[in-house]
Amino acid sequence: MKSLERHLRALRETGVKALVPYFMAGVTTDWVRHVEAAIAGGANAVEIGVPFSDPMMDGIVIQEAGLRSLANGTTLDSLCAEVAGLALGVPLIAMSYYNVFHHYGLAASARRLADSGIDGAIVPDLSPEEAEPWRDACHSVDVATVFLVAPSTPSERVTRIATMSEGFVYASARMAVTGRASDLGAAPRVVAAVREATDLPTFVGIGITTPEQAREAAQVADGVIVGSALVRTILDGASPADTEALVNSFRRALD
Amino acid sequence: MKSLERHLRALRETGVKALVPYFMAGVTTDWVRHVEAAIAGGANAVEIGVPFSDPMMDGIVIQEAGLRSLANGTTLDSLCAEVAGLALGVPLIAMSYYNVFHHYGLAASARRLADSGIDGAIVPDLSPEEAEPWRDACHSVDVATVFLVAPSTPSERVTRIATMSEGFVYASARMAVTGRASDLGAAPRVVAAVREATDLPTFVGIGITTPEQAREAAQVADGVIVGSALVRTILDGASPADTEALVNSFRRALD
Amino acid sequence: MAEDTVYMSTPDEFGRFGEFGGRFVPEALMPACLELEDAFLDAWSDREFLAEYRSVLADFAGRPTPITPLARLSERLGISVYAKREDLAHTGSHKINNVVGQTLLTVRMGKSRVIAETGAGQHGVATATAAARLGLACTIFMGEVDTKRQELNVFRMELLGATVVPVTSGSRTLKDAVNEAMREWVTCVEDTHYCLGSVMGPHPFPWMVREMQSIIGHEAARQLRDVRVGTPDYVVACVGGGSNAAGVFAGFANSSAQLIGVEAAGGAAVGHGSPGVLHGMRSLIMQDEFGQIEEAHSISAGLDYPGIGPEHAHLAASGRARYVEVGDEVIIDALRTLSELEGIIPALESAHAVAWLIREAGREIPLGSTVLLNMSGRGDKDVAQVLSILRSGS
Amino acid sequence: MAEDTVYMSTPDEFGRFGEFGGRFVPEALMPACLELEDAFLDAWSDREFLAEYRSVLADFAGRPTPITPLARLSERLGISVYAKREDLAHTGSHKINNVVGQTLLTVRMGKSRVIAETGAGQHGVATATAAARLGLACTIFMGEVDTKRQELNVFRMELLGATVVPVTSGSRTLKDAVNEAMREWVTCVEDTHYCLGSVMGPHPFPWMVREMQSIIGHEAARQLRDVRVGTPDYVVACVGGGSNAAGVFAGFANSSAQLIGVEAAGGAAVGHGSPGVLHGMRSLIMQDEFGQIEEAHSISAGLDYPGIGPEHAHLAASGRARYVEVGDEVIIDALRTLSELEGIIPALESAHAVAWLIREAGREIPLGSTVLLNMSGRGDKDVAQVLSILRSGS
Ligand SMILES: Cc1ncc(COP(=O)(O)O)c(C=O)c1O
Ligand SMILES: Cc1ncc(COP(=O)(O)O)c(C=O)c1O
Repeated sequence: MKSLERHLRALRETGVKALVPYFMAGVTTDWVRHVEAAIAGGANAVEIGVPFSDPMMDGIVIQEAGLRSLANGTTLDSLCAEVAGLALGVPLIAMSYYNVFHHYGLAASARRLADSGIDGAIVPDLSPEEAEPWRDACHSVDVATVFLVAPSTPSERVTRIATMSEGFVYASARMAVTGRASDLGAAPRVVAAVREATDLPTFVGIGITTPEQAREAAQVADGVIVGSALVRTILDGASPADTEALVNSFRRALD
Repeated sequence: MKSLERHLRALRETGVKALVPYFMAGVTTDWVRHVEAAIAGGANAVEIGVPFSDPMMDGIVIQEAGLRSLANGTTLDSLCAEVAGLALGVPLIAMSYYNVFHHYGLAASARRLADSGIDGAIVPDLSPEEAEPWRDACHSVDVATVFLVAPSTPSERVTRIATMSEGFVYASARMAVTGRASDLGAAPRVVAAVREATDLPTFVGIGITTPEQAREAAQVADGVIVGSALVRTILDGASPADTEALVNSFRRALD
Repeated sequence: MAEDTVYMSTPDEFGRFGEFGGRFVPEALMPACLELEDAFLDAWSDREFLAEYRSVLADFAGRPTPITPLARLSERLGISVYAKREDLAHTGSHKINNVVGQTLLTVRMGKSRVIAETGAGQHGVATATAAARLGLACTIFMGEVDTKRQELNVFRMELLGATVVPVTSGSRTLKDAVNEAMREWVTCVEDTHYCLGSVMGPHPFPWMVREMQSIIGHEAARQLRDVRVGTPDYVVACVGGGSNAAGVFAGFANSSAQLIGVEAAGGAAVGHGSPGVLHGMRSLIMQDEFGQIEEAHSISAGLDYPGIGPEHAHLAASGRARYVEVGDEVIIDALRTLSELEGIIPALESAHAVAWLIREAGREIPLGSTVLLNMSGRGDKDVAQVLSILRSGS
Repeated sequence: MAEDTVYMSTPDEFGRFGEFGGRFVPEALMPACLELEDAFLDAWSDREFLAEYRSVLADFAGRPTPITPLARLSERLGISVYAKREDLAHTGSHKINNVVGQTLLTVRMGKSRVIAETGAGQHGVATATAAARLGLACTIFMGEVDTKRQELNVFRMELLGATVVPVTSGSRTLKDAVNEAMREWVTCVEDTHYCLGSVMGPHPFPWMVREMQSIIGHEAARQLRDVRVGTPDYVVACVGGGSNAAGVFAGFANSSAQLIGVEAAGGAAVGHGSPGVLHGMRSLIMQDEFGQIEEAHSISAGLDYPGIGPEHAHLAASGRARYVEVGDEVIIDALRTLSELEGIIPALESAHAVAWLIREAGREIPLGSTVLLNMSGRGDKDVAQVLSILRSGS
């Protein structure tokens, strides 16, 4: 069992619903302050976006953040260097597209993540069928490979994915790319399907925009992932204090 | 023998080279004054353009004159009415395209021309092959049907055309539509070919622009036709007096 | 319509179809017309020439063009419509059939240059294309109005190495382009062939062009037999000068099919014309009470012509073919209907034939009828014009 | 190159061609890819489906397209060049072959809508066309830059009833249109098929599209046999994603012909790329030192793509095919040369293949060689762009 999984299982056992905010690395010079602020606001883990030029699974908010980050010169090395020194006390999960790691080298990428204190990776364009080399690379360095289940995933496949996923299972609330939405979508159904297949912690993401939605999602799942809603405010100039307050409003909704 | 032919043969016998200016009927309100002026200046016959919307054999000068004339409301009837009353003392030859007569009716057109004192007609798009109905219509009213010979006409055909033509043979100086030119073109050759076939008076036209050219042409032919050079000055605002002077300059060159 | 009349055979020695046709050109051009007649007669009975003509049509121009059953349009209209796909021929219309033949003839006559008039630009593009292939010099006359509404085709001709001369006389459309081409021809007839683009002009053009286009109808008749449709109840084609119509009619002239030529209301020589002489032929012409030629007005540059080929005038007079008209206002709708239902954007010209079908299915055309529609060309050349009409919100 | 290797056969169960290919898509799309694979396998072995596919290609799309001997170009270059005329296919390029198949498959899968990316607009027009014919709803994603340089094609898609969405992310060209189409597909995969336009993307697209384009090569091989040319020394095609090249190569993969793919210098995935993962496939991709995808830059919208289909990456790695590049600066000249010598205005994409022939005849290509040139599309869509380049006096 990977450290990430141990950590998240332990959290679940305390009865706390996991709040996992997403930040695009390098989007602003003080992006790390936002990560810290989110933790201060009550985040239980943080997803760190590694920018990619062609983010097929992202909506316009995260696309824009990624482009800004690239324009700022962010690379896998640079962002790893920035997080490496921190003692944040919660797990970090990298989120990027496969080509970034593929190009850097799978083993080298996995080691780089691990060395920087990153505990897991979400690679939305890496299907379970293609994931073996990456999982192998991650395995030896204790980086968890998190897979997504989509509303379209048929049940045999849910079982397979749930079995392969490490740390947690990412349950997509809807058939959509990242972005903001006004309801919970298919989350309850997807979570239920995952639960039938595994007792791994299951977090809902894609479109969780308001604390109210987060509360509803947490009624069925073990945690929520909040991305575009936070990234949008940072793009609009939010300070770390703003981020802390916003994350905290989600925290209060979950507790 | 048509009156026109008798007249032109008689003229030749006096040793005078025929000068035949062309005027577009109706191009100005005083166009008839230009005809009279031309006669005063020494014209031996006058060609009268009957305007047609699609003058396939005319260059831009006569096209423009024709359009102006049509815009002024000129019709076959109106121009015939204008010339009918005059006693000009020289033959008049109508020049138009076949559709004008075809539409008016062949017999009616021929009679209308004759009644107005017009002695002949040049219809450049009426080939000898198609001319019988028109010649028939003209015959009974003593209107001569003048045919053209072109530089491209082969010799057997020259013979046929020369034999069919009445009044005179129109020898095209060049392969071109009406307009201005700087030399005599193929005129000597064309005239020589016509002369082999007939002793009908033979006039050179198409591109005769200057008195000097007219003089050269008259060295081989029995007369010259001057069109665009005169029409151009009228379009540019020449008075009847100007026309008289210009025609007279040709006259002097011929004598 | 006598039982034993043979329709669409050879014209008489003067090039007449009944009382229409003939040869009304300046003497300067008569020798060229006579030479052309001889050359055509000779070539058209020369197996080698015919074999080359057919092989260029097949290997270069993409013949045979298919017959497409228009399933969704047929369902919508309650009649069975088959389209003969001249839009798939190289350069985008039936015009290529004719110019392939005429340019081969040009070489055979020892001439090194062609000139042509063009309306929609399709004949100009086709001529420039066939000329390029044979290394012939090429000049195209095009009404200035048409150079603007068919800009794309002007570009194409230029890329093909042709010189495009905008014609500024008269109505600045097709009729004037013919005048200007004729004027030019007078000056260069020695080394230049006038590659006329429709079944019009002086003999032998109306006959020769019809012969060169008759491959449309002969192919279509065979193709309809092959798919067991047999003889259609109607054969429908748009008519500008009338070459695509003559070409498709030729395959059905002596069958039971009703032949329908669709004119643009603003250029309806049969509908609004009377016998006259223009551009070297005696035919039906739109003219005023004084015999001045009227300016045609059509949304489609290729139908913007006040005359019609003499053989059509004769087919109309004899009752063998019927000529109908549709107005500009229904053309865009017809074009969109065909595009959206069948995935075929027709030329504005061809859309006239479609519009007539849409209007008359279940009226003049009994439900259940079988119709062969000649899709004379594709609409690529027209889409900019159509979109600007749609956007200006008509 | 082992003697007994069979080239261009079926990929492995993961959709891999050697070390390239596979399926790298969001989980939301995986079921659709699997369903598509099943549906394709099933359809492609169903005689009735194949018969319908072939009959639509024949009756609607105008297949077979001819092979044209390019006499004057051949003479100029000292090699024998034959063009496979995909420019004569309905909508003006080879793209129709693929969309006819995929739209029939869409109906078979019970879906009612298609989406597609497009670069030059040819695939968008083809998709809109095939969708219209079957009454499928259709949305096309097109980079904003391309909507401008290919305005004519935007108009055409709109007339065909499609919705065109200009894509403003990234370089605003083909790559970004694919991203956007993928993003859209995630939201509507239930009732919508993503009609990918080249031999790229996740399995089964590269294989399926190649199969649907292989008719080009099989026809050409038969046609060259029929005219006794036999196997050409070279088979040359331009490469964007690689579908026209894959299609024509398929007819000669196991022959002695040398296969040459011509990339745009500014979009040369083989020339300047390295293994990477983009748009659902592992292939050769142009990328920077950090694995960020580079923006391609080509005069031709259809080649403005930083990747290449995985099977081509494999053909390059195995040495069976060779990939070369030509720069923007020679394309206009090549287009003009072909237009003026042969009367065929090629698409800017296809002009790349012509440019390579012009450059290499008598150098890499020995004089006297026989060459099959895939004329992937016609240049009508490009002439406005070309003329504005020529007029701005470069
Ligand atoms: C596509 C198309 N159809 C029809 C015509 C009309 O010509 P015709 O009546 O000679 O077929 C044209 C003329 O430009 C054309 O381009
Ligand atoms: C005419 C033409 N040729 C080639 C291409 C490139 O695509 P592919 O490499 O898939 O054939 C395109 C793409 O738009 C095209 O329109």
